[in-house]
Amino acid sequence: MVITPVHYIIAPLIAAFAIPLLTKIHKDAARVVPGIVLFYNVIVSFVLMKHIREHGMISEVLAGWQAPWGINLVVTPFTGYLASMVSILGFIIWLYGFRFKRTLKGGEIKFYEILQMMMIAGSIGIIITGDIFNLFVFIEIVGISAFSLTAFYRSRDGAEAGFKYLLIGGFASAFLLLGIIIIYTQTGSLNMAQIAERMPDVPQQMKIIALIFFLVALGIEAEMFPLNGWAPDAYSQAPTPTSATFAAVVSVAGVYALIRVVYTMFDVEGVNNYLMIMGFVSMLIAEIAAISQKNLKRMLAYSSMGQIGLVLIAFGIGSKLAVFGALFLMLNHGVIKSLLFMTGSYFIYNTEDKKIKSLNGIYKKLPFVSFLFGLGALALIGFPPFSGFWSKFYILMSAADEKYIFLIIGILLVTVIELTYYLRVVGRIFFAKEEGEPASHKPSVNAIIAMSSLALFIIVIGVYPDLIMPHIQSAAEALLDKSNYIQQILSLN
Amino acid sequence: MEIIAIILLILLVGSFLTYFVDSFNKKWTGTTAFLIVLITAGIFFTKIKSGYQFNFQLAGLDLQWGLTDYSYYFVYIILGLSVLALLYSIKYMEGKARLGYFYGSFILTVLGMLGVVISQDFVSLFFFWEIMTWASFLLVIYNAYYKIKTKGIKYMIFSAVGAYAMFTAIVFIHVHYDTLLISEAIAKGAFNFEQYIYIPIFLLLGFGIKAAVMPFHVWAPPAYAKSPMSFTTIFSGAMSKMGVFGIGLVFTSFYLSSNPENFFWVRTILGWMGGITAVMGTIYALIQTDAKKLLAYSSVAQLGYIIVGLSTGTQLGVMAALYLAVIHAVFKGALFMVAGAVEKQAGTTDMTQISGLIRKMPYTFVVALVSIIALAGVPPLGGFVGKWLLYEALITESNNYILVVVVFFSSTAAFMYSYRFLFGLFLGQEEKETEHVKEAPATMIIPMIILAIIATVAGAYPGLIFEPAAKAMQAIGFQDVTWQMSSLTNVWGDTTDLFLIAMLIFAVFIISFVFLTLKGLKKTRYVGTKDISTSGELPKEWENLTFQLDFFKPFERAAAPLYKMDMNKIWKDLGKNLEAFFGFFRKIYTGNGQTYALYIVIFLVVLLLFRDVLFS
Amino acid sequence: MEGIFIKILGAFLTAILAFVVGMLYGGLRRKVIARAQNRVGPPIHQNFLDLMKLQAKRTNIAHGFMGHMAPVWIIIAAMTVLMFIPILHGNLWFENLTMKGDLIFLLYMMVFGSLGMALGAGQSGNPNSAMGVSRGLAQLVGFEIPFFLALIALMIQFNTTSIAVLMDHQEATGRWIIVDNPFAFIAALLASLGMFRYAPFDIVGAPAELASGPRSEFGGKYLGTMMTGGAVFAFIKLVMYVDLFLGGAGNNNLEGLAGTALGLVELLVKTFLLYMIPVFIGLVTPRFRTEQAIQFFWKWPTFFGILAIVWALYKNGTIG
Amino acid sequence: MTEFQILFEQHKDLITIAVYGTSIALIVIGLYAVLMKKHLIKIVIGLSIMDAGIHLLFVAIGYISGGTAPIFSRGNENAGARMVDPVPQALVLTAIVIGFAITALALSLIIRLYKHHHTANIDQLNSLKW
Repeated sequence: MVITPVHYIIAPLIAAFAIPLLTKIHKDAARVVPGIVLFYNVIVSFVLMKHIREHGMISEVLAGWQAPWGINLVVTPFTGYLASMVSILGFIIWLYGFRFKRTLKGGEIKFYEILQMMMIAGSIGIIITGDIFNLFVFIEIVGISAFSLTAFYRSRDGAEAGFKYLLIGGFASAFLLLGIIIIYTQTGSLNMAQIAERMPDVPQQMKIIALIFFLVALGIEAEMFPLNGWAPDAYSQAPTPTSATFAAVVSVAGVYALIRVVYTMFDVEGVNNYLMIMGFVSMLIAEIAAISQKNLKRMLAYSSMGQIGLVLIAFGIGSKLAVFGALFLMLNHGVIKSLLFMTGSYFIYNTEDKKIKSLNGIYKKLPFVSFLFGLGALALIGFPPFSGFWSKFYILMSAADEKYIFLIIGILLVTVIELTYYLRVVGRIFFAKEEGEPASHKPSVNAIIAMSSLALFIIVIGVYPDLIMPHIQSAAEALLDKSNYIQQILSLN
Repeated sequence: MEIIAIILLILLVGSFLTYFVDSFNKKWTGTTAFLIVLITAGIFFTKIKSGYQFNFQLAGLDLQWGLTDYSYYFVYIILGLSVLALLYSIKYMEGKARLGYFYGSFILTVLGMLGVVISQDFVSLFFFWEIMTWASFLLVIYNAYYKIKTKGIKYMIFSAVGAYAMFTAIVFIHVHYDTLLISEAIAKGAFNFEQYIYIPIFLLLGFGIKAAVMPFHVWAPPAYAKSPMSFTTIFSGAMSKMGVFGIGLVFTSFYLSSNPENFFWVRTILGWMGGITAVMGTIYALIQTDAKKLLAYSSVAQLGYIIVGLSTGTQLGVMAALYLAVIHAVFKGALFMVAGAVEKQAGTTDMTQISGLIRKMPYTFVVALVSIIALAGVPPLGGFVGKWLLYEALITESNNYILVVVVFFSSTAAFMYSYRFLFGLFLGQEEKETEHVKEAPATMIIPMIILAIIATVAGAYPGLIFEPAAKAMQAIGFQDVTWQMSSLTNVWGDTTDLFLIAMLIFAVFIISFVFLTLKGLKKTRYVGTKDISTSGELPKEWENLTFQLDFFKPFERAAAPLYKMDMNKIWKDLGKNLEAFFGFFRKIYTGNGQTYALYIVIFLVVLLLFRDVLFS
Repeated sequence: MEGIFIKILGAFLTAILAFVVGMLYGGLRRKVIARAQNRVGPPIHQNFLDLMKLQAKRTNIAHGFMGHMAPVWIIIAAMTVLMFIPILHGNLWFENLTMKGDLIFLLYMMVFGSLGMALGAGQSGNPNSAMGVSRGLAQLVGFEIPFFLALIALMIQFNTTSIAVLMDHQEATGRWIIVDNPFAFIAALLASLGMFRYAPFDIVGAPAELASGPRSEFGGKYLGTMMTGGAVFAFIKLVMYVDLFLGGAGNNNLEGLAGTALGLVELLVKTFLLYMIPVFIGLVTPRFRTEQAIQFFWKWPTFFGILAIVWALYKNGTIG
Repeated sequence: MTEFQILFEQHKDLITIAVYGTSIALIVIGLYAVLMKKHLIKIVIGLSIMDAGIHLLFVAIGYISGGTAPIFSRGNENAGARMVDPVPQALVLTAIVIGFAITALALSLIIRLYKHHHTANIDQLNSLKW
């Protein structure tokens, strides 16, 4: 069987429908099948990445219609890189959550697993689709799964967070649709490559208005200030693997969509500055809000928003080095923030409330988990020898190349804020006097494997970044080479 | 594999190894750490000679590691002191919790420091600098149970600001001079204040914060005092010297590559910052009641001298700074070990609670005495040499007459806290509370004694330190550095013959010791410290004979204006205000979904209204 | 060989001279004070008698090792400083090690003794001693500042840090430094008041208040040794001032013993006159509290010290 | 031509304006409801109205006056020129389905919220903030 990009989407869809049936056969099917599917996605990623390294990019056409008319899935080094990252992280998150809440009833766990899988599949769909309307559809798939998962726990304020998310998400879909309408009226196409090709002929005002709708709609997905009011609530109320997925998968897809639209479809001046400024503002506000959080997951959520802000800054700078740094940071942030959510989840699990102040001395109870959390915190701040260092390094380096001195100073000052609250938590975990009884919930084996593999990645890449850098490099090149993208898609097949 | 990479790998693996040894057997953790660093030091000093270089590529960057005489000079401090501190640490840390954590971070810190000095490109420098910073942060908060929020974090925030300032400078060196190699940057004049002035300023900020220079010194005293003493030995002795290392590099290259007369203000500002640091450190040291805090402030003051020395940019001044760097590491290392020994044996270093330990801890006292004499700069011990060089450099070469008085004031006032330290811990009334105190174990005494011996020998033969220091200076661009084995000469030709002085003092000491002390010792009997005369009246049982509180109150009163300017409070207020400000901004997230929706619409409208401004 | 012999003999001569003169000056001071207070007063050689009495006493109890060491530190400091101070200019017998150490060394060496004694005093556990030390150290910080300023003024005016070279200079020009830089002299003189610890700066050992301050717990031989040390130090300080500001002594053209004798007479006259200044000031002034003393030294003497530096720079041609 | 078509041809501009105006009015009404109404159900209704407006707009844009249904059939191969653009209709169908799903989800969340908080006023649902 030849593996093609559509397997990314077909496999989870089939599985999603099959799981309710399979649970009738064996009650653990709901847990295992998503794992198999996600692992299959990992395999797909590797095969496709190998293929595009050898033969160049893939553009798969669905239902036999040719590129501009039909729906197509595109795997360039750029989208391939992101899709691989998302599927690998998705698999690891599944592994972590494999024995997640064994106390849950079978029906609930079934929905959880299906929604989780659909969210990851939808994110991959966002990344690999070459069609702007399919982008919309996939965003909605991710959205609906995400809303439901946010409200997954009846006992928490999940419904409230879910409703807010849904409300904001509704705006996002409305504006996205408006943007699509405008683009469609002006270019008569929904294919991104063709839109990009025809974009120069579009009247300037129309172009800008369409762009603004896209920026707002996708900015919501990419957690850009001031459109990110939903994010802290959703992150903090969702089940932890879902929070990790939000950080590692959904936000990546959101940023991808924004960047794809801005970089490939439009050719408007000033949008880079917009990204840079809004990225910086997002980062600043998010970190400022994070510093006095009392709830661990909420703090991590704000931190995620801050990191996404940094990614947007880097995309705003727009040089090759900056894009490289941004892609590297997206990877790092996915990995590290997943690790932090995973470890943080065990803290929360053992403290009954999600408050930071009840983490005092939890090191005694959960030494390994605490160790990993500390490692993740240091890595996220950007300390060497962890992977986070390199991404921040390249982003700042690229900012320096463009001589944005105040931007650099600003980013670094914000990093100081970030460092303050992370290290306060680390200090609490390791050094404050412990309270309460010994741990009742030790991490399970699968969770340890998942977390350790992330930690290992952080250290190995931190010490020897060359392992991953060529891939990111080619991804960055692929993103920036717009004409090649257009030409390839329109001429392929 | 390159030998230097192997060394760093040994330390890295050793760090984890120690961590895991701890989970098997707590007794061996300290020994393992000690052996690892000892082996590293052994390999380093035998296999790597100055001039060694190793080029490689990582992450698309050309990196270079290597050793010049200058960096080798600092390696002596780092590895030498680390080995001694770890030997000391074995017993000092015995019985404490989280040993694996402690030693693991300790070795990582050593790795970081070693990395900093072997880095010959800025990326590695920053890389290791950060490792050093966070590893030491973990050690700083090791003891700070309830004060994490204020004490430990303060260190980290300052360090991070410093490191990031440095980083900013580095990226701009890359942009403006298209190089990441330190040597190339120097050759291209990157450290000059002429062209891109923010580069050297940011670099100096980064290094200066690590060296606890004036307005940024507030992190140092609590950090030094709160860390475990075996680590503070390294922290104050070696790690603060990393700042000196950097400032020396930046400054000398700046002075030597340009006409110093044009940059009078640069040297003046830096010199005065060092001078004020020295004064502030000293006057705050002498009002402390905790011996550790006293030493911590004293470290700040001593680093001020070093900065003053570097700021002169003259041969004698830089020599003074380099010499002081070593001798400060030696005597302050010993003193922190003394404080640690007292803490370990007596349970506290609060001088209002313990006193009169001299008869219980005689060896520790001797070490303390020798180190304090060296610290006070009284001949014939090593400290005097540093003071001499510094004054002579300021008077004869740098013509900075008021600054020299400031430095002198600081160093005279240092007599006060020197005495306070000895008196507070070892002299004075023998209280009941300290009756159980015993001498520290041998593995703690030995490293202290080694350091005390070095401090003593350096007094008579400072040439032993001058030799590598001179080489180091030549490595950073000074030409024909002259030095003598045991005498000091300034540019006016005035000499001080240290060997002669030491011999004279030694001879007089022997004679008077034999004829006075030995006799006295034989013929007298010891009576307790309660048996004293108070103007003819015998003190009553209940009478308080301990004088430890407000020891220098008269001086405090006299120097009251100096105590008014409290940097600590200024920074604290700044922090508080910032957090309040942040708290205000946080309110943007009102929690009401409708408000968020409103934000979106408003944002959309604003974008639509200003679309012509934003996009084109 | 002969050189070494002369050196050793010279060292002994110096020591004896310093001892005798210092003790006699101490006696003189007592006499002068007594006369001023309309008493007969002790004989001038009273200090020798006191010393003999003390040396004859047997010490029975001790307060620990540092107590035993205290006189040793004082002797070390006194002997060392003495060896590095030129007594008579250009005289082989009194040359000692004068070319081998400079002013900064002397400055630091001079506090060696007091610090050592302070340690001994500290171990006794007597709060009065500790209080005396605390005051003494604080006062030290006070008067060292103007003194150091004066020294710097001399150093930069004559481009040397060596006391011997300064003497050479005064002989060569025939002009005393008091003329060349009067402000330095004033600053140093005011500082010397604190250095001698006579009134108004005698709070360190304030007899009625602190017993005798740091010395409270010493007696017998040790106290005697300390007295000797104190006397020698008084002589040292006087000689140093004479060397620095008053042209030193022994700048005559006579050869051999006559020259030495004349030089010694000159030295005695100059030091005596100088010594009478703090003594007389002490006669007519009450006692400063420590902080008052410190503030005093940081005001006018420091002002004169700075003036001295400005003057030196002006004379030197660096400014003006 | 039917009577209706004739009528349509006569008032083409009017009808175009009416359609576009209706769609924009729907969007604005929806926005108003979402932003100003406090009741959760009303907000969801507003969201639906806004969606409906957008869908209407989309369909209206794709419409060619007097066009035929976008179906190729035998003997009518050249119909492409007079066809209504099929893409917006297809898209709107999808979007309606999605909107339906979202509305359903929203309503179920509202039920949950009401059970939990005993209120449907959005101002009182801010236990998660800052």
